[in-house]
Amino acid sequence: MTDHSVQIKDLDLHFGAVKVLQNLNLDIHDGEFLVLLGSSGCGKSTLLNCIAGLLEPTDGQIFIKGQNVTWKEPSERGIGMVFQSYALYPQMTVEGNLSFGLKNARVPKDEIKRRVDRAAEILQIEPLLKRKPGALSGGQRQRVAIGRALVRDVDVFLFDEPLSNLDAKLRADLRVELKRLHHQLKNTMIYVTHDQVEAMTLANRIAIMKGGLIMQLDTPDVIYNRPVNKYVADFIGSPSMNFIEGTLERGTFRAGEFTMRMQGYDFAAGSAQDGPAIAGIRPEHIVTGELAANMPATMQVKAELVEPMGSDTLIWSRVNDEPFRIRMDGHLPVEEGEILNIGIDPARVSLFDTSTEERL
Amino acid sequence: MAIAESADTVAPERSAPQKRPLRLFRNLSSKIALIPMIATAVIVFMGGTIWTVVYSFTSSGLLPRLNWVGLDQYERLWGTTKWIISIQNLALYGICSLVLTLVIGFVLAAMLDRKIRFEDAFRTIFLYPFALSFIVTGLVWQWILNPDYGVQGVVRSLGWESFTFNPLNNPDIVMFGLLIAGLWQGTGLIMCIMLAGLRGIDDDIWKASRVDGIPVWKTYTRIIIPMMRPVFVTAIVLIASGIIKLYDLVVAQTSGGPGISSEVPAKYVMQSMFGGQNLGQGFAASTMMLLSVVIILVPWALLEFGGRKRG
Amino acid sequence: MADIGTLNTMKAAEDPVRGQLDGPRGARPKRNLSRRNIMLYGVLIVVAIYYLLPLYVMIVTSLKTMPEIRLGNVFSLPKDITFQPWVKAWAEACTGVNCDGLSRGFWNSVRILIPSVILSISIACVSGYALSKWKFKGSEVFFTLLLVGAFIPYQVMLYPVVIILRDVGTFLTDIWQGTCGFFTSAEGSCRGRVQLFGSLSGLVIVHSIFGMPILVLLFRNYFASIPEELFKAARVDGAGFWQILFRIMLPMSLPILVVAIILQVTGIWNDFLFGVVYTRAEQYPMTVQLNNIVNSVQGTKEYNVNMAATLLTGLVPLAIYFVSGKLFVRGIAAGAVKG
Amino acid sequence: MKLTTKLLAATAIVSATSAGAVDLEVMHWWTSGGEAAAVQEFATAVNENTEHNWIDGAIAGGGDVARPVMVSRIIGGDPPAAFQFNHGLQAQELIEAGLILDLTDVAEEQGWEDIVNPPSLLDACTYEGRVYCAPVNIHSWQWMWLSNAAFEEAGLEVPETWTEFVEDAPALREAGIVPLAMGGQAWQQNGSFGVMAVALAGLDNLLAVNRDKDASVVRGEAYGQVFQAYADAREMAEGLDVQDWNQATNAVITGEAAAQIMGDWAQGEFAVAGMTAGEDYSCLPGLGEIAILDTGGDAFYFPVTGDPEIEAAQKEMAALMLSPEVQVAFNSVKGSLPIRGDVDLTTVNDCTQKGLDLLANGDTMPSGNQLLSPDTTNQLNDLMTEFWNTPSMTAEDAQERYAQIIEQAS
Repeated sequence: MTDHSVQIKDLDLHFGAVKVLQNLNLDIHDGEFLVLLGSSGCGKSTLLNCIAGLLEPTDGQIFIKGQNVTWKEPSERGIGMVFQSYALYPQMTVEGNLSFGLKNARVPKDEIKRRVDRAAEILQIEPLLKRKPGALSGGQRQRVAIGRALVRDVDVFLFDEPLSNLDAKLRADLRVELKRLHHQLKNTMIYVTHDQVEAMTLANRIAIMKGGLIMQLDTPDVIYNRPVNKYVADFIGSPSMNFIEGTLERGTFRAGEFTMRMQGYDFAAGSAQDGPAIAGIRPEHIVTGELAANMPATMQVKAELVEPMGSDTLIWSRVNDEPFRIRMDGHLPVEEGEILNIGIDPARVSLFDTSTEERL
Repeated sequence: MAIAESADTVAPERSAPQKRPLRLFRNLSSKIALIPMIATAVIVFMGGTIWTVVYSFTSSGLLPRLNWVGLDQYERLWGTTKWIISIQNLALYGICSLVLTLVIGFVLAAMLDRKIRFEDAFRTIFLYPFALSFIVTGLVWQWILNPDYGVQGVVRSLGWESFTFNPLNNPDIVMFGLLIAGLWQGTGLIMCIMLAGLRGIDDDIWKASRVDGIPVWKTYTRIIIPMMRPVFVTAIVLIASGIIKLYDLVVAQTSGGPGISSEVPAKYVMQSMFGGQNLGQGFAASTMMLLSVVIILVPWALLEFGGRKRG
Repeated sequence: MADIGTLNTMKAAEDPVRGQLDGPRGARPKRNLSRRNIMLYGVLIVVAIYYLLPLYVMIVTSLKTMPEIRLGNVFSLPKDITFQPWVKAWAEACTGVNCDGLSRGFWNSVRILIPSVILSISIACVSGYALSKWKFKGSEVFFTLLLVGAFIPYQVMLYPVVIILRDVGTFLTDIWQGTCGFFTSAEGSCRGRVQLFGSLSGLVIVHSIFGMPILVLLFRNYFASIPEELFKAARVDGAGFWQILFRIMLPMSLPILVVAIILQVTGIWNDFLFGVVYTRAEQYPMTVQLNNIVNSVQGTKEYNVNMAATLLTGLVPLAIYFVSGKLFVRGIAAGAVKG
Repeated sequence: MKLTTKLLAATAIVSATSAGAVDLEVMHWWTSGGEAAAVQEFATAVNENTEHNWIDGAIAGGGDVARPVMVSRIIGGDPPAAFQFNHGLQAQELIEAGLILDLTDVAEEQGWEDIVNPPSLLDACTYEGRVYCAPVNIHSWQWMWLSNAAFEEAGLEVPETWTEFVEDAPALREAGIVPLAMGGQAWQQNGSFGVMAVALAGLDNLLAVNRDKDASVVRGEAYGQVFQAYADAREMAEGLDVQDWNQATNAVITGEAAAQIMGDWAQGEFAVAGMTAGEDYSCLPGLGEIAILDTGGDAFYFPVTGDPEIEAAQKEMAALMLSPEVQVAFNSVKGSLPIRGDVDLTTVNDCTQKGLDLLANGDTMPSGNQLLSPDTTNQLNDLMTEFWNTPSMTAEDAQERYAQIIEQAS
């Protein structure tokens, strides 16, 4: 059981008639970086608060390090938490913020000093120790907030959208630092975000949540390449996946004039079943130019809008009157109005059942 | 977050004009709009104050007249037992009222903030006395504290014959009789202000302190209260301005009695001006009151509003 | 919530095979009568009784007859309920020669209240806005001066304000008489005097003056908390001082307006001193009559009439409190607490 | 400019004078039952006998509440047509400042000099030979009111003098009766002292102190006895917690207390309670020790308005207030004595008759208001109420501080 850092069993949380979390099970390994990803209202922060003990579940159990902590106070659970709004104590210095909890727990003075110094060193906030949060920048504040979790010397860190109040550049920087921190500390980290880039880059595993349920829990790679349903497929990836509605007949996907033999596609059920289906094609998996003709499935689309982004170019077109996005190499010139030949590898496509939206 | 931020906003800078317009006309609308306020501040409050101070050096009786008598009025003022007692009473009442109003107001607000049932009902109950005037407050508490019909009488009629609670007729504790009524009237507003302040505190702070394992009371005293500094400033301004003006309640409840044991400075002023028809004496007493206000208030105001830098 | 918690623990106990992971599940069991709750509600209820006691005393006393008041204690319920004190307080009690109770003062109070509240809040709102968003050199000094004014006992300012009103009135009369001849040809139409002292307009001005310190403080703090970006954006769009105020700031000010209205209605409605000093007998507000009823003594005080009169006078502000108590807290949260 | 002036005109009252009947706003602090009924007599007289209207500006709470309002109105240039003051030194400054209407021509026309009795009342209205106020009644302080029932209950005869009363006090205590009723207000305590001073130290000593401001008399033996007696009175009054004078009177009416030192206005309370002088209660003018009454009272002043029509109406009103019918009607209701020696009150009880006799004999003295400035009175009020309420304060302390205040007084 030592491999299990945080376990959640049959967790339910209702606010009156509203079911925020439903029969949720989650098993987080020791040292794992788990990201809870979802749009707002999906219950990801609620779940995190339940793990932290800030919210009481209606039913179910929570274990941390094999101990049932369902009824324990947050401070007794062996967790540290970082908040979106930093939640620093504004009237105390950085040092005060870091040490306040420890002083309360009657940790010996030299031990406090050791831990504060270590956290400050790790986070490179030593020069800031005597300042108050009001005099810090957003990034510095967030480091202090992380430091406050760090000094607690706990096994599990909880992050509640820690980077969303920062600007893009800083967010990228801190993201890397967080990853480095995880490598260095090797603690279990549970991280809530709505930003898929953060999720993809940081996570060992991602749990995609919707409506209080976990849609898919897997490594970023699997989530990206083999989304279990249309929601996950749509949610992950930028620009988002193209969906073409059609039918699957004897291993061939048809949508209007477009046909695609699902050669090499790894069906979830083992083999193909006929019926209406949706094909999900990632814009970056579409092959253009001369190589397109070599692909098993091809079609022609008209470039309606071209968005050059430097490294790559995004092309907007239409397939069956639905918007269709293609991402191609930035140095290939494309004119608006140009007809493009594109090729698709069925092995990299995701097929979903039209009615259940589950992966086929 | 807004709480931590300084309220100071830098005056909007015009993009450097080629020819700087005359200083007086910059922000002209603002200056025009502030004329009523400036007129009030300068003509009424400052002018009235200066007028009062000037006439405190005269022997004005029923009408203000410029018969200079130097510091005579002040000498007499400080030689008068009633004035000394008034100041002592105000100090006693002021300290008790300030501390108790803040403490009770905050504790009640904190209790209402603990996600309790019937919050609306409790809040309305605590706030309604503020809708009533001091005259009414004084009257009803005089009635309740009446030794024959009120609390003392009722307790005695229940069989506890020796029970004594007669603050309004006991010079030693009469100020506490006033305090009971004053707190009843004033704590509700302060509670509302505190409650509003508590509601303005980021939920994450509470969560952070729970994760840190800080006990609730310590979270209040060490984190929440320091964060509510602006709230306390507003509250203290309100309470203190009420304390200095304490008059109606005393008149309605005790008329300064028994004897002169519940006299207060504002009443001394009124009594001198209109009872004794000695405006000069009243103005001298007013001047002393104003002086103490200025001594306390100006350094604070400069710090609060004048200073550029604030954490 | 608590019930579910206990239910769940029972379920877990009944069904131990449910999972290998036993122990606490669901919400922590809470008893409604936990020690903490007993303390909390106990204190709240005791305090609520202290706050309600005077209201209770006022109501029961106002419904008792005088003999009963003399016999019983202030807390006992009335034996024979009588509404005579209310009738007397409203329509019959004598204040001097006039024996029509509080009713004559009620409408005077309304006439004083409405323009005073409107004017004082308008001035304070504009001033607070100018002080927070359009600062200029010295504006803070004036503001500090104004705040000192909040600490001056009204009584001290009685005579200075009388003199100011008199002189301003005379000054305006001079202007009026000096200039009106240019504009009107009608003979004798310029004889009138502008009279501020002893008139309703004078009283309205006085209420505005003395309400100003606290109100300006509230509005200033409130407007300061409105994001600077909004203001800047409007400036960039070419909006001026008044446009920003009316189009952007005012529509956002409902909470603080509620607070200002409540404070002013209470203050002005309960005012006695200004009402009696700065108006004439025909315009005396209700509080003057209340004072006359309460302070006029003959024989034993008519406590029941006093209490009825007190309650009647307090009805208007009380009604406003009961109706808008919730908005009040919200408004204070918006305005008073951000410095 | 036009717009602004129009606005100003719209917001402020622009008063234009109109001819004919005048509204006369009269400010006073007579609001309790009997007082208000008495004022009603004035109002009726004005409304019926003249074409003018009486606008009542009653402000309860006594002179301290009403006076700032009146003075403010005068300073502010919007004076009432008439206002009530105690005659004496209170209005002197207003007269000096030329704010009060000169009534000399009315006084001469009506022959006030001949009819006002005692003449000192008119003197109090006269400043530098001109008459400025219309005295309307006489009130005197020097009375003690006793409850016959209380003495009966204690098995005692109703005393005839203060000295006897003091001897009876222990017996009253034993019977569970508070010997002396005293309200909690300063003016009652100082007023009672004044009564005891003239009764126990004599008129000469009192005048030496109050009129000549001779502090050595205060420090003297005669006054020392008064302070001692007052300290005894303090003990006699223990056990009754009331504020207003009429609550104290009520204690005498109910027999809870045996006696009260209070001016003749207290008699109105006995009358309202349906008690008969001589049977249910007794009265001792001059505490039974000395046959003298002071002649305080109320007067009306008429501010200068600059409007001849109002002025004429004011003078009409002044004359009316002193007319015999109005005097009788007013004073019968108010319970005070008329200022005219030539009228008879309709009903006169024992006590009122005693008072009238004293007046007729000329056993009068000037009232405190006529001798002491309000400022000094105010200081003495404070001192005496402090003395009364501070059991630890000795008679000697009070005596010395009293002397100091008299020394300062001018």
